[in-house]
Amino acid sequence: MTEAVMVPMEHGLALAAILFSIGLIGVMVRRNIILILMSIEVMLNACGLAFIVAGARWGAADGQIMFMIILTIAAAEVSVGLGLLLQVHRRLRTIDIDSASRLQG
Amino acid sequence: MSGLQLQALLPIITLSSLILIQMMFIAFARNLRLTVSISVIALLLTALSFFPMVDHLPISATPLIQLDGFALFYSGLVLLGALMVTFLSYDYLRDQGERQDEFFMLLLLSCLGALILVSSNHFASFILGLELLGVSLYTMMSYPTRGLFTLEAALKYLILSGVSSAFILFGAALIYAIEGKLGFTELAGMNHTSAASGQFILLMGSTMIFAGIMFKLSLAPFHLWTPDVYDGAPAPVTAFLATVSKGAIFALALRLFTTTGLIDLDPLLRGLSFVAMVSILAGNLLALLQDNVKRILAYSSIAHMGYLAVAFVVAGKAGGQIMAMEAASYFLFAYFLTTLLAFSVVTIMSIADHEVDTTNLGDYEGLFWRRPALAAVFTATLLSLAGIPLTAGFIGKFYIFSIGVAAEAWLLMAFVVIGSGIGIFYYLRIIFAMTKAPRTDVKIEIPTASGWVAVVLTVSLVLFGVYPSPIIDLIGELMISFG
Amino acid sequence: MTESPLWPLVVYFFAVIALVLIILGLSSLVGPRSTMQRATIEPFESGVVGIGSSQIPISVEFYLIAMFFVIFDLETVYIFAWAVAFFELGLFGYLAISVFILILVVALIYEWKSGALDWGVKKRVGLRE
Amino acid sequence: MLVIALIGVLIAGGLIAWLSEGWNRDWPKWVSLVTIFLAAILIVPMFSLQPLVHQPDHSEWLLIYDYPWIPRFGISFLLGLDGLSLLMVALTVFLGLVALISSWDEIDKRPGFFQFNLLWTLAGVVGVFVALDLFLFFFFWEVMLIPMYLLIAIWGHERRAYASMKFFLFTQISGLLMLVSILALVLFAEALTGKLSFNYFDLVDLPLDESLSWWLMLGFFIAFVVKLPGFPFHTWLPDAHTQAPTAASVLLAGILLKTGAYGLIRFTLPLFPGAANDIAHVAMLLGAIGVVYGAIQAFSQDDFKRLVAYSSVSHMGFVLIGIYALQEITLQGSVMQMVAHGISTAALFMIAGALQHRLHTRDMNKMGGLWMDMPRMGAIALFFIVASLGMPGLGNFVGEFLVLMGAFQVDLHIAVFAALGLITAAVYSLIAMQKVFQGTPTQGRSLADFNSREVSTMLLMMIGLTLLGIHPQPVFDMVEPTLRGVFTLTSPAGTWLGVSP
Repeated sequence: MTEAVMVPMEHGLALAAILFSIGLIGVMVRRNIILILMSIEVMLNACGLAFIVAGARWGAADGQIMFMIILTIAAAEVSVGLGLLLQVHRRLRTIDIDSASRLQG
Repeated sequence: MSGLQLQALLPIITLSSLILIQMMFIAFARNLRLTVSISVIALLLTALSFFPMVDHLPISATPLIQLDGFALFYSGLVLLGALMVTFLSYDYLRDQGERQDEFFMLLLLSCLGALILVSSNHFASFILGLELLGVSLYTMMSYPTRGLFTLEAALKYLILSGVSSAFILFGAALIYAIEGKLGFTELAGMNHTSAASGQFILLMGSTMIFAGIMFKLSLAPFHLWTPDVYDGAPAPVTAFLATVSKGAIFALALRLFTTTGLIDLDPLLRGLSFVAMVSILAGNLLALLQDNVKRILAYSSIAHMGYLAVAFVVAGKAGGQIMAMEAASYFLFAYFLTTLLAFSVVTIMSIADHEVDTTNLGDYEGLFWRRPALAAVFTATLLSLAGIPLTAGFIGKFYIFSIGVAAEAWLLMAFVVIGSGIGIFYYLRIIFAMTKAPRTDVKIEIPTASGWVAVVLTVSLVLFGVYPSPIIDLIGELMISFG
Repeated sequence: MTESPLWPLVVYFFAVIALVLIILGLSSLVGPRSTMQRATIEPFESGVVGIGSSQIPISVEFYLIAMFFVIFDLETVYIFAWAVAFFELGLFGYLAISVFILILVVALIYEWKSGALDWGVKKRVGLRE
Repeated sequence: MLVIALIGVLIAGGLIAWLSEGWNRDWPKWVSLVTIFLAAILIVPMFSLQPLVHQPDHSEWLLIYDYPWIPRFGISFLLGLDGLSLLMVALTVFLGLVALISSWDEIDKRPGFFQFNLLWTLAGVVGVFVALDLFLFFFFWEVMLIPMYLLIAIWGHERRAYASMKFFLFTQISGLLMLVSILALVLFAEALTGKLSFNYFDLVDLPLDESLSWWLMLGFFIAFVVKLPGFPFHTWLPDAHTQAPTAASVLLAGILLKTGAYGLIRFTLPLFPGAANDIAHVAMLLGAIGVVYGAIQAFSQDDFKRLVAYSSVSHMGFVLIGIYALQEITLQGSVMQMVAHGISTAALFMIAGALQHRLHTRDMNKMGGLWMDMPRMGAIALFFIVASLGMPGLGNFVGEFLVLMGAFQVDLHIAVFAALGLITAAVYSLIAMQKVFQGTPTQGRSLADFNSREVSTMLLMMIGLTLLGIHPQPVFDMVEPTLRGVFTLTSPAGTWLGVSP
């Protein structure tokens, strides 16, 4: 394909950055653990997007490979997170992170 | 894939296959003793599997793994830490009810992650190792059925380390976008790209990676999670987190920043020395306010990471690199011994208690009269943390001082001196608490495995504090074949 | 191609953060402070008083199944990637993927044995009552 | 091997004493008694050693051992013994004996661990007095603190937590400053000579840049003056002395303070002669202030131990003046003052400890008329009090006299100012004597007088002081070579006369 129809890389990266920041803010402001996990998912996928964009620029497969790795990581994170969540739910009957924070810093 | 490269992968292969075997044993013949002995065998075999390749270092097996003296040294540390933690957690979990076996499997898994991390030479292996380490680590944290705190600690750590991994990944993506490479060695000398935009994105990327790593090392602006997690997690897991996990990540950070020349980015270096100062100050000052031994240890570990960051800064300065690496390696070695010992004492104290670990300063009052040996060991540990002679910690502190003075980083040195001064205060508080009159005279049982761990660690702590030359020479030899 | 101007990225990045901060700040500033009353927290059912909780407890097994699904469909992702490049990878690739599958099989056996797959009966490892 | 054997004996003795507690609670003190006697036996042959004339570069030394320790940093296990070190080591062991005797019946909890700390403190101090490798010196410098800290923290009196913490913090932080200067010195020396070495002989009097050597010197100076203790940094001392158990006070006052003075003579002056000359006046002024300030403080104390503590601030002020007057007689005088003050203050602390042991108070207003109950103790106390106020014919007098005599030639005002200290000393000492032993005795009080064990120790010290007073020449001859070396380094113009009163 030719230069003309290509989206410049910066725009892709910018999109990824926006997604990333949204995820980050979600992690920071959300109180519900499930939503926090989802925001982390968003952040990780933003990274994946960034990798794919970058890979497209270099026309190399590395980007996609990293994306697969990221998918795996995200899956692992989230499944462990859900497991812990279930435990918390069993013990506290809530998934509000504040009520799950009794340790005083 | 040549035989040599296969040889380089041998430790990883050994460990993972033994993990599978252990898994099968757990599935079909669940028996705690058996599981633990398999873990020990696995760790020992892995350690052995390093020896064949000692003569032909450095080997780069696949672009992902780079085995050199540096990696070898830190792998040794990781295995040591994992072994000690295995013994500790055996005593800790033994009478915690059924089905504790998986814990040891997870321990091996995160040890595998750490091994990958210390020898990784590519962002892919970096991320994989990091996650393998992290995911199994917070599973370990939440594993024992001890109150709620463990769960909260695990959740906090999961969320924060998830975020920091995301940061690292995004940074890596940005760097990849500019450079088109992911291997550390190919990235070497990269920050000479022409375009200003490239420079900017590059700087942003490396800053994000930097931030992520600071998170994991709990350096000062990003240290908030540390005390909660240290306090909440069961003592052996805290020991693992404090030593193996941090050590591996530090090793990787050192390799990453030095080989890719990221360290030469001036803003990064300045940020780093800032981080070092803040961590030293914050760690020591906040520790003063605590009445909880685990939290004190948490803050003191923040301060120690600050001292390590000094080595980092010096590594960035011209010429100082090899010396700084040597210093960092010895300091980390001493830190491993000391921290493991400290947490083994905490573990021994906590075994009797089933709900939460015994970590209040009050519980340690009169230890000198109840269990003189244990108290003496703990005193040695604290003195080593404070960097007093006769202990390995002193030599580590001495190393930091010498590189700092050699690099003429006077401001940093001032912070180190002040920090150490404050540090003495709270370490002595614990020692003094132990010399008070005992509140109870409940007998403290010292289980065999942990007892032996404590003995071995104490002996080496004093030995390498008085006669450090063997380790120094070893490090010197290994560092030669770096990169 | 890299030479295309940089400012869009910068502007986007900071614009996003600024925007979100503004939205949050404004909403917290000018947003209505609802005084807490008995009816405040109830869902609005056009006057009808809601009965029961909207959160029906979902059986834990669903979560587990979801996790297993996530994990195993990732396996297929890898296998797919391998299958695409089957001929390039050749024997070594074949060995690699079979090791990969072997590991997952072992994991599956483990889960089976430790009762992660059986429905209802709570003799599972991970989840203690 | 003598010196190494000496340190080894003390360390081993400490461990044995600790272990022996397990079998019998009375063994530890016997063990450490035996240990100290062995140490004393090891010291005797040292007095007959001849200088190593066959080694030209250190000909004034009696013994030199050099073993590699951490070659990576050019650190070696370098021990050296010369007249000064020998004198100090002998004093250390002697006062160790005194400390042991003074605490003979006092310690009831964990006697083994107590003796362990006692002996290890001695070992650390001996190490400080003989170490010639700067790293090794710092090593011992820190090592001697920990057991002392434990002595105060575990067996101290009511405010021991505060006192021990203060003691440790002061000495530690100043020690860290010294470590930084040591490292800086070594690294700059490497830049000059191209040889990384902590060896004393490689570092003496290097042609360093003026301001640099000034800063490095400051690091050492502060560390040593804190220990001495010099005027602004003395605040740890009264608390530590007062709260410490008798044995620890004896060791603190008797020898730990001397390590500071020793460090000044052995390291600060020879390593940075130029800078030492620059700071000389300030140091002398600090010393004079210390003399007067300590005296005045002592004057206003009710606590007997605290009084003695402040009096030693005052007396060590003379040492500081003497060292920095940089005259041959003042150097001699301060060494003499170190020894004499060590003995007299140790004795006074022993008496204070005995009083507290019998009366369970240190408040002098609660005492009085004790001469009636305890004539022997009274007489002995009188002797040591007049000794410490500088009675002619006793060691302290010789020291202070020489110091002042030299100081007059250097700086009249400071010398006169310091001389005031002598008068105040007389006042507070006699007032203390009066408060404690004269006056009307409280009725119905039966107190055990000094028993033979204590009396014999006291007699030993009295003889020592008297000898120092009437025939000090042997001591002068002993330390003369060392001091001459220092003198020639610091004031190349001056001519060394030697002292013969």
